[in-house]
Amino acid sequence: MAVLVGEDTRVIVQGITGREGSFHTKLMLEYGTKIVAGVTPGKGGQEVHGVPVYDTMEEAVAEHPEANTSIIFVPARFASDAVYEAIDAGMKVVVVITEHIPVHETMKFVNYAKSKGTVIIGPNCPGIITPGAAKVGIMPGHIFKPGPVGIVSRSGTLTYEIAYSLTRAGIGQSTAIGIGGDPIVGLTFTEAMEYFEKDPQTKVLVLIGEIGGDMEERAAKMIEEGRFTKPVVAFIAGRTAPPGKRMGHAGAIIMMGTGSYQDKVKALEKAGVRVARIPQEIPKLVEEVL
Amino acid sequence: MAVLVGEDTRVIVQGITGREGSFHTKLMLEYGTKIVAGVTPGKGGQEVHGVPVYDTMEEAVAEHPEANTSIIFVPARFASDAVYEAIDAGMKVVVVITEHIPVHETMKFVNYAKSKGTVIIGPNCPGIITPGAAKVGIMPGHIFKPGPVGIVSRSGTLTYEIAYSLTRAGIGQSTAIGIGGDPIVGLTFTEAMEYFEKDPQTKVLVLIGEIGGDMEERAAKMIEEGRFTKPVVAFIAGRTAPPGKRMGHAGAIIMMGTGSYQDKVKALEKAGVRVARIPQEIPKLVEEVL
Amino acid sequence: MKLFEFEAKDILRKYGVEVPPGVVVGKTDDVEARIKEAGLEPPLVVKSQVLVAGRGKAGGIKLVNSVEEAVETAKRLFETPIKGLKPSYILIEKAIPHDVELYAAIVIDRSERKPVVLASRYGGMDIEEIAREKPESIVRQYIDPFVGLKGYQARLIGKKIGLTGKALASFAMFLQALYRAFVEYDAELAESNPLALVGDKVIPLDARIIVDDNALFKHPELRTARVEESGEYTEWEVKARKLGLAFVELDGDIGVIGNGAGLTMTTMDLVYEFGGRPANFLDIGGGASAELVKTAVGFLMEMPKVKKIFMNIFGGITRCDEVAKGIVKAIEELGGLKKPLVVRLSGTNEEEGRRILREHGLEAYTDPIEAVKRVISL
Amino acid sequence: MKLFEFEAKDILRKYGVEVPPGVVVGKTDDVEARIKEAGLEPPLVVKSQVLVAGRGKAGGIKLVNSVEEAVETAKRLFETPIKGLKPSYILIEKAIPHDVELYAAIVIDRSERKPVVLASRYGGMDIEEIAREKPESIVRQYIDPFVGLKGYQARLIGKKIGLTGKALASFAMFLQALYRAFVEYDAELAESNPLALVGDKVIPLDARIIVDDNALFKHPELRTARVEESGEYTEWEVKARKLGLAFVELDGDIGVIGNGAGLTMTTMDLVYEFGGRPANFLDIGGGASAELVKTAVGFLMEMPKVKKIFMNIFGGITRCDEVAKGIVKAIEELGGLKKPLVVRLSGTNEEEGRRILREHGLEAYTDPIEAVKRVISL
Repeated sequence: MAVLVGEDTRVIVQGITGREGSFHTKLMLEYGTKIVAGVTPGKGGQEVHGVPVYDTMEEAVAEHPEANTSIIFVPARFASDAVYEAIDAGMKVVVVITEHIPVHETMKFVNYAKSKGTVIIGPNCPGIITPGAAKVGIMPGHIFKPGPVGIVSRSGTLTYEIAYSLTRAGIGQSTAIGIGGDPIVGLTFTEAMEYFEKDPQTKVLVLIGEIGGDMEERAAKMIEEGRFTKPVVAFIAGRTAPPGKRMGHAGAIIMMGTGSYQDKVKALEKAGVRVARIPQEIPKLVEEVL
Repeated sequence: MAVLVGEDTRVIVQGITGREGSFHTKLMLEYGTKIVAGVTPGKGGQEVHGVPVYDTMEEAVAEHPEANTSIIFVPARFASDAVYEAIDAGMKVVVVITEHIPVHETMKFVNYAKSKGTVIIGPNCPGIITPGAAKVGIMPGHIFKPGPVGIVSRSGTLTYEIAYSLTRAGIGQSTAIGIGGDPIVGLTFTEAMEYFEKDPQTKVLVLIGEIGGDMEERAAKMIEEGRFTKPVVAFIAGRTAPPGKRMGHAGAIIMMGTGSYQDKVKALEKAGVRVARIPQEIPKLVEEVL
Repeated sequence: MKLFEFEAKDILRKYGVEVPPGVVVGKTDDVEARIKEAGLEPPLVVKSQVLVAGRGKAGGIKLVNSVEEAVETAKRLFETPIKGLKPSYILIEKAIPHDVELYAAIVIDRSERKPVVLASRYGGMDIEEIAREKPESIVRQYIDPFVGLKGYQARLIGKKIGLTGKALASFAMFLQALYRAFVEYDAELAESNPLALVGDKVIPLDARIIVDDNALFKHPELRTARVEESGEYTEWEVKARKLGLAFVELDGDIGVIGNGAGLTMTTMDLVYEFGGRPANFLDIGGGASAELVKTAVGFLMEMPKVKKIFMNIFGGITRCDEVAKGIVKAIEELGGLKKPLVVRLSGTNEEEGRRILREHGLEAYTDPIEAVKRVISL
Repeated sequence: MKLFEFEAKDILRKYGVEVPPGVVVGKTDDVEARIKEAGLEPPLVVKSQVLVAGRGKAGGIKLVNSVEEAVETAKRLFETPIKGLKPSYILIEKAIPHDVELYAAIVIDRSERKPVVLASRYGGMDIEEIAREKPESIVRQYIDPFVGLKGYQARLIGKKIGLTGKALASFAMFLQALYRAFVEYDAELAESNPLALVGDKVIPLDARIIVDDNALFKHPELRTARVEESGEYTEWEVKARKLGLAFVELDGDIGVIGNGAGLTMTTMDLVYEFGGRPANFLDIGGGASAELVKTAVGFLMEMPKVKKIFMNIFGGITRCDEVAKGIVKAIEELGGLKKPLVVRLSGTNEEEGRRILREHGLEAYTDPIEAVKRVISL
């Protein structure tokens, strides 16, 4: 068992002929992910690492009706269009790697996806991995191993950092989801937590947050209200970031009086979550609750 | 029993303070329709024929939570806004009397209503009446009487003509719905027929069509496929109208090779429907199948 | 309201579509100077700007090989009526050599209640002909009106009509511009036929946009004297439109007035059924004022081909007393009944309406069959 | 990107909003002539055009009673730094007497993933203050992004903040214009505070629009030299933005480079945790090229306050070999390491990255804790 992707995942790579799309198709295949097709408009008929390429999702799905998941490496200006195409082609999970998508566009396709029952992961995210079963993303596969810890994270590289420290400590992961660093994302902490709550393999959840927004506070509320019942360990990036400054393209910014490090830690601790001061403390905290 | 409106109908009149809104509120009240509130922005606090007026639907519904139906007499430029307000306020049935609403606006609010589970009747329609129970429209009430005949019609005045001829022949009606004459309407023939199919009171359906569009052909198909099982009698207006000319504001026009009188009659007769040559033949045809 | 070809092309050009270089000339223009000003080199196409279908077959489009020939042809076309009326404008365009003629249109689908894109590899003929001769060639794509036409859908449509590579990209961009015109101009129809495939790109050789009359208030720039210029309406239809009447001229002699398109059409049907010939369709619509009724009655009284008038009213939102008042006003203004008038009144405020008419010596019928028989017998 | 007050007001004016009559002056303008040209009569408000919050309290807004006083005040404000930087523009507006100051804003709600309209009867203060002091006064209305802000919603919001009659209608129209600006300019925030109630109508005394940087390509007219003029960034932040670097200046001495905002912030946190002080935040983002890495390293090497550099990379879409190549390029271009550089490399193509660095005499760390301790000890 796992969350959202697993043994049954069959992937279409949108933007497969691009530099990143092609490179990560290779890495995903090496990891064992079942990629059934790729799509790049105008490049239909080619192959990329043995994966057949189609011009449109409609054609790809017609030839590979078992496809249920797509991953998008399309440049920002065309990425939203690719998301609608994936949703309309009936994908259940769409992972949007692309960064710099205008937030109004994301807001719209996320609402559209919800109305169609599609789960969007991202944009501007590393993707999702169920170690040993399927990697639908750009994370280095070798730093993960199967096990009982679910990870949900707003930060890509911090996910790697923490997953790697867990793996080195001998603690494996059920599924790790990088939800993306943009102001609007398709899958929020609390939505991801609903999946982890139901997953029997997941025994502990590691929540990796950042300053800005109120997703961590909402996660804390969910735990406090008993809607998430498994032990949670957290790390929040940005303890020393100055307020009012935008940290990075992604827009980690403390605005409108909410989203400070202190608020988030306070809310999480009140809900019984143990919050690590540095990422390297996570394995120890996880061991204590496993 | 009846279709869409009946004893349980509680009406809010949007645009109640206008000339038509106020006049027809009076006639609906006289008919016995239970009107619980009216809405006109900026006129909250007044009364119209004893009906309390509110500035917004939200306020009207807060004071009258039993309201489930609205009827709109708002001028064309503001009518779409009123429709969204009615849908968002949770109305189950919204009757749009207003004519001259731009068709792109209608197309959008009809799709929006569908996503929210609201039934729109109209626009540019006479409304709906369940004789003896509720009149939510502008039809003269005295020409109807309760009975076994359902009426669904694209034309307002033809509905009156035919209902009146039925009533004079001693044949009453279950519910009469004027679906409106615009190119896009909220409730189509086939959708209305689904309600009539389920209504035990309705024994026969009178279908009043017009040239243009393909709603009559779709109704014929529904009957032929056995999805509507009650006897149907029809009249189609425009037998002698020249093709390619737009007959009236509403746009009864034969376009794109579909929607001619002959096509419609042929499709209906093929499905076993008896088609009257003039409206005055309808009572006789109904008697034959009752 | 139908836009002229040149107006539709101007809109598409504004949205980034490459259209054939051309110039629009009026009757009094120096056509030669205008052609030279515009830098147009022969061969040229001279196109009568009328709003009726089948313009090409009726001789309204001519290919010419010199500027002089273009000038002559324009002069001739200005004097050539197409289905009854002469053009006010002529469009002279560079002829675009091409191999393939595509078809592309966006209309509102009444059943799905969504925009639908129609496209075919086989343009040049009208859509009915395509539908008849190559029904499998018509690609249909429904569009969510809130989401709009997505790029991927435009490409999918292009692919399905056999385009690839750059031609496909050009077609997809064209469709998106056409969709934009469809939305921003509240169009009932936005169409290009033929849409030429010229090497790697598509160029609309013709373009049609029909704007929803109910949305004209959003587009004040479109309110022109088009009604007279269009070639779409007869002289009396033009007059009626200026008076705000929903009027269609027919070839009989019995003037028909009804309220509601359905009832008015049925009134025509009844006239035919009992052996008469309607001179027109005139729908006073819902909730007509006495003023509008007066205008309608007065209009038919003045129209020479109308020998007698049949007015068939079933009141709903229309009130019979208002109708009666309008009839009385018309009679008073005209100084008496110029032509026989038979009125049928039923519905809202019927009694009051009858009373008003009776006071002025007119007896209204209740039964439309009796009324129609009466008018035919007159 | 934050727009200047006068730019935001220009947009609202374009959408039909009445804004106070005013004129924007630059440093070299003849202020008196410009005021007279614009026909502005005292009393006037002279407003420093900087993009930092709390401009009023910092002395950037002055009410004056004569044109001379306005000229003097403008001169003085051009020389008055607000939170560190002097304005490039000054807006001089007619003072608008008013009794009530409202608050209205549209932002994107991260949790609902929809636009939300915020409004309050108690404008003038910042939204945090309103939230603290009159939390019940803030009205929130979520908007379906496909449907947009409907007129009825705008009226409902106005009603809930206590408006009625014509004032309510004026407010509703203002909100719809603000929403249009929010959508058409891809705004993260569109706000007016205070929004004055003047008799029966609302007039925005201030206006703020923040455009999504990711959507700037849609608005080429907004690509100005704003970065330097804004007063929002330090000298080195301006330089960094021109180089395309996501950089924030801090007050320590250890240069920090990371990939991804989360890891880079965590790297800062680690530096603090082990007793150091970061000089900056510099995120090379995902999939950085060797060229970008070279630029980033070179940039910190040149920045005087940076005494040593800590680079913390965990490769994913970013490849360690590209990073290593970039570091090597920077060293080569600078003719050797000017400042101590500690590199931590993990993840995609880690071994290849290490090999490249080793060839150039640099040993990369695997453990970030060891690396941070090392850099602090240098």
